[in-house]
Amino acid sequence: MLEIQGIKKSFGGVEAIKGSNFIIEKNKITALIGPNGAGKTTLFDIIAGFTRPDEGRVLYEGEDITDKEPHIIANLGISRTFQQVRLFKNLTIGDHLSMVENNGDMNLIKNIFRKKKVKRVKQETYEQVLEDFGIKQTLETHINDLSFGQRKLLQIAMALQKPHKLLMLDEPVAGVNKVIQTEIENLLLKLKEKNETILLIDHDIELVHRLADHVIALDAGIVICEGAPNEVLKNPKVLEAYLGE
Amino acid sequence: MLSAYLIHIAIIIVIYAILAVSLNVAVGYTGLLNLGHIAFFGIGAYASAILTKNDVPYTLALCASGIMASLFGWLLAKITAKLKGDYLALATLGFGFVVYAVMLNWTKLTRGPLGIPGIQKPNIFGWQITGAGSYLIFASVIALFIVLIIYRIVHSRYGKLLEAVRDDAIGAQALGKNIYHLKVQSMMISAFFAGIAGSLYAHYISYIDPSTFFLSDIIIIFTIVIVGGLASLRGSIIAAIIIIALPELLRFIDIPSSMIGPMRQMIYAVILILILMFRPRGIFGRIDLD
Amino acid sequence: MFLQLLINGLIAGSIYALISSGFSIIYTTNKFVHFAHGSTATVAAYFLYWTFSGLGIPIYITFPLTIFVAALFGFLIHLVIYLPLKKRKTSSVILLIASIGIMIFCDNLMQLLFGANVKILSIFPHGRGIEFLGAYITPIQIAILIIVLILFVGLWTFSKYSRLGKIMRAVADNPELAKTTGINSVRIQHWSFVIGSAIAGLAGILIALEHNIEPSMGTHLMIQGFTAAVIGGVTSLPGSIVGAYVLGLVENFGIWWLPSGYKSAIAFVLLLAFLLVRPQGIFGINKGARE
Amino acid sequence: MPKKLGIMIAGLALFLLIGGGCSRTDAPTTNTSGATETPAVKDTSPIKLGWLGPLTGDVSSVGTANREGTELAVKEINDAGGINGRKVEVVYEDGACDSKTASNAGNKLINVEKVTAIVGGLCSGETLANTTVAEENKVVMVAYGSTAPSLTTAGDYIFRVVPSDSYQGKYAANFVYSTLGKKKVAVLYAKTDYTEGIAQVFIDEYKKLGGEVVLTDTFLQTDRDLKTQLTKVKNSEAEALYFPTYTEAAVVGFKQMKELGLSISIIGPEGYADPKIVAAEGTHDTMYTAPVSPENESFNNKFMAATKRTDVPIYTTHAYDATKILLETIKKVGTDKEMIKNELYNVKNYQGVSGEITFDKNGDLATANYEIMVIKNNKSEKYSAQ
Repeated sequence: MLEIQGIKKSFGGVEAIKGSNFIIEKNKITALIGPNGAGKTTLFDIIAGFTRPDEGRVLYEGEDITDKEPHIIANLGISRTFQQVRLFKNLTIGDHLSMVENNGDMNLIKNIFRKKKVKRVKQETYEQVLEDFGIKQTLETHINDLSFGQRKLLQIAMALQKPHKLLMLDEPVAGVNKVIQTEIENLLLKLKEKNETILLIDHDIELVHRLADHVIALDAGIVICEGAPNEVLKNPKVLEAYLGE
Repeated sequence: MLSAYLIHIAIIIVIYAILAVSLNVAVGYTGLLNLGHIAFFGIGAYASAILTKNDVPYTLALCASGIMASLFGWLLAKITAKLKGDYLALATLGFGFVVYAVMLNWTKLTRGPLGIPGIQKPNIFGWQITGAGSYLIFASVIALFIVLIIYRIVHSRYGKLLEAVRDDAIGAQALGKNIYHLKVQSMMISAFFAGIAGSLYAHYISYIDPSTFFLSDIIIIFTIVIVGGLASLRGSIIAAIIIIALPELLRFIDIPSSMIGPMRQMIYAVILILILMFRPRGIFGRIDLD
Repeated sequence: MFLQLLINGLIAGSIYALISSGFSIIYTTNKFVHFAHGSTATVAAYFLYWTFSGLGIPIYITFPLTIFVAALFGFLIHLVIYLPLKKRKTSSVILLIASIGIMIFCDNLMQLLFGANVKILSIFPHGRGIEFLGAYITPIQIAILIIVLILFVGLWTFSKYSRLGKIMRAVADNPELAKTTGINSVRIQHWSFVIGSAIAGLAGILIALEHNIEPSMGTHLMIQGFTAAVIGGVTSLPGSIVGAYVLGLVENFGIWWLPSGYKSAIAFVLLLAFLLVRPQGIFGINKGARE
Repeated sequence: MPKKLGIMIAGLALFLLIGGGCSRTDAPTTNTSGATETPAVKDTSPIKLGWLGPLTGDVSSVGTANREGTELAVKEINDAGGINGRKVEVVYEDGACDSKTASNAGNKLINVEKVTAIVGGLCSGETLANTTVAEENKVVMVAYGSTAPSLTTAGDYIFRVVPSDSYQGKYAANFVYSTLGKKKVAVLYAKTDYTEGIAQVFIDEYKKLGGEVVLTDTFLQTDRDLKTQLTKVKNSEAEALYFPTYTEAAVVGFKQMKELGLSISIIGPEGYADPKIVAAEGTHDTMYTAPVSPENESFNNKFMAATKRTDVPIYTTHAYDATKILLETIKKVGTDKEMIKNELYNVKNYQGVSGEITFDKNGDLATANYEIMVIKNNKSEKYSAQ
């Protein structure tokens, strides 16, 4: 599904990624683990097109998407979330959910002469989404009035709601309380059953253990070991890189 | 009687209301801090004046002034696409001055400082507009029409996208929205209506010269938008009434008239600073200028 | 003629440097565009005119007094208007708009108090310039060149070696970090306004001697001064002075070919070009001005 | 209809009402204010005149003095019992030498104050901004300083007591080419309505005479550093420089000419009569064209006595004359606007303080003779060909 070939990226002399190569299989959950500053989020940004790599290629379903604009990559079916939640602080939940679909909102002329704002049938589907994700808020509530946990849930809901083939989650459970954490885990488990292709970044070893089909351990962008979760998590090099013995 | 003078002030208010509402599309809804909006006003005025001078029918000149202004809007949006915050503000301010310098120096087209006198009154679909009263009706109808269009744009799905670009451009991109496309379109819409306002102004005053489209006017439009409140059309209209009418009272108090000019500007400055300090969201605003 | 153009360019550059250096000190420490900096020079010039021509106080008292008043003026603006705004975490754009408001207020206040016409300071007798290989330069212009050079060296050593200078650079690079190390960044920002405005006071005096005094002089020079700071690199003090000379020379050599009416347009085309191609300027470091 | 949109529609509709309500009456208000037509009933309400000129901005130093010129004229007439026993009242409005402010001010004079006639504007932009409003409401405007050629065909109700630039530019060109015998000249002018018009006329006439304009350059009225433009002049082989500009730029320009050691002869338009320029550094041997104006001295003393000024800025005499002519016309034909207009066209050889005034069919000065003044040690005196 997704192939990373020889990606290198340095910021002002500091080599964040020293050439990483790995493959993400379809219908599998792959977890990227590694200490802080291992280049995980930078890799995410490179795949999603927000950052240009110095060298290397990103192939998506065989097509080279390295130099494509972020919105083109997003429309190709790569749906991502951000480490710090990025939502639109003056808009409502309803706005966010309707924005996710390509409902012709980009066409200026059509929008001037469109009759109703949100069709009835859309209203139900969004309310259903809120139920599935356990966000007990109405569609009209503003983002500012949501708790941190609810924002995390909404961000994942939007990523899912968006027509996608690959889901990229950047530390989905970081900073949320236990209740929300278990909710998110159940969600991810449900996705696992539906054979969603997910690329996941997280520090929570148990979560990775329970969820991931395949784990890639990174240090400064280089893959130090790859394989099934229990193998990788016991590998001495990984422990050393993680715990810094 | 007094109403003739009130009509004159009302026409100026209507024109500045269109300017403020159109600026709000770029600043309030899309977060593009454009300090060069006055340039579009000037381009529209000059385009309409020059065209009608070469006996192009008025209705055509009116549309052409909007289109010319939005072409420059496209140009400004393209060259400042990568800039943010106060760098964008200052690049647009620079753009405003460059347009002013061209208006002043391209004497073959704009007659430079001599300005363009004797711009005739509009004649639209056979309705020859002469007096100030009928001009007020004409300007108000156009203003109503513009406000309606902008109202529909900003309250549609498309409008929500503009606001998404304002709140978090990167987040909008991640949802697959082409934010450059949106920014350019927003600037073009804003410039188009500013051009129309320019044409309305030129045909009302019947004489324009570069000095009318310079720094002091940038501040007035900005004061209106900020006092009215960002992302609030109602705010811009009502603030236009307050900000334009207020200093006119100065004319009736008998302070020496050499003091009126500077006093008027000082009032704008004081209102602007007080609003920024104590009510940055303005009267009806609901969002903060980040 | 080339020499005369070079001298014209250097003099113009020095005058812009007087404005851009003060502006750059304030910008690097406070991270917003203090557009009213030009008005500080205007207020200083009028204060000098009022004390010297009005009250007849001799110059060796009025010159330092004007610089002190300008520094106080800058300090008060920061205390009364900018600080409350900063406390509410407003964005730099709001501060920019507030500074434009202050600029409009000061220029019009001067026009109200002193009238709109040009005031001429006849402190030193104007004579024909001293001839120097076919080009002419007057004593005042030489004085301006020398003062700006001293200023350049002074600023450079100040920011590199003096304690306050180093702290200021630290606050400039990372205000939050500076706070954690116990530096009272508000006090430092006050100092930046005092020093920056003092230089504006000096600028007001010299410009009043060279170009006479009128209400809008600050605004016009501020536009050029800001362009110079952007070209040289707003985030670097010496850069802002070099940028001023680049602007002065390009303007004067530019209108050798272009009709001179475009002189101010040259400044803006340069401003636009640098903002787009290299917003951090010649010396500055890229401070996320872009996307 | 959502609530918010409703409010907006109501707000703008309000304007429609005002417009609609008043459009019926926007036909030009023919009835004059105050004064009833019937001479039988002795009407003592004051006659209202309007005055328009720059009281703020770059040219306000000249504007404020011109206003005092008008005040002096009105005081003299009121002291002499006013017009048929009616006192004259003048409403002064600031045009700031900028078309937007001037149009607001003119509109207030015509529509609110309902003035019978207007003395003004000074800058051409001020007058041009009000020509259409004045024509519509049949309000006579007598400009005392707008010399832009485009005013000639601005309308029947537009008069001026200053010659169009076309005369002055031609006169200056002839003087430089034939009297001074300079065959190569440079023209450096400020980008303003007054100076650009006169520079163009000078250039065309000078070329027609066979002279060579080696350099034409400009600067903004707000520029204070003309050194490089002057260096260009020095570098060209020009034997003389025609330098039309307003006071502020002139003062700095002359200082820099002295600094650059520019030694060729300098000629300028009547704007140089401004005492601020005459007293400026580096103006020695500078010549300028000035309309012939007899018995200046007596008016100057009268003016300086009345206003405690030490100088008589440019156009003050013209403002005085414009006011005097208007008031004398009203004395003859009363306050009917149409009759005032027609009567003004009959003004012949009026011996004004600013010179002899005869209006041609366009409301311009029919005759305009000039003389050359030269500044010697900061004093203006008549030029005599040594």
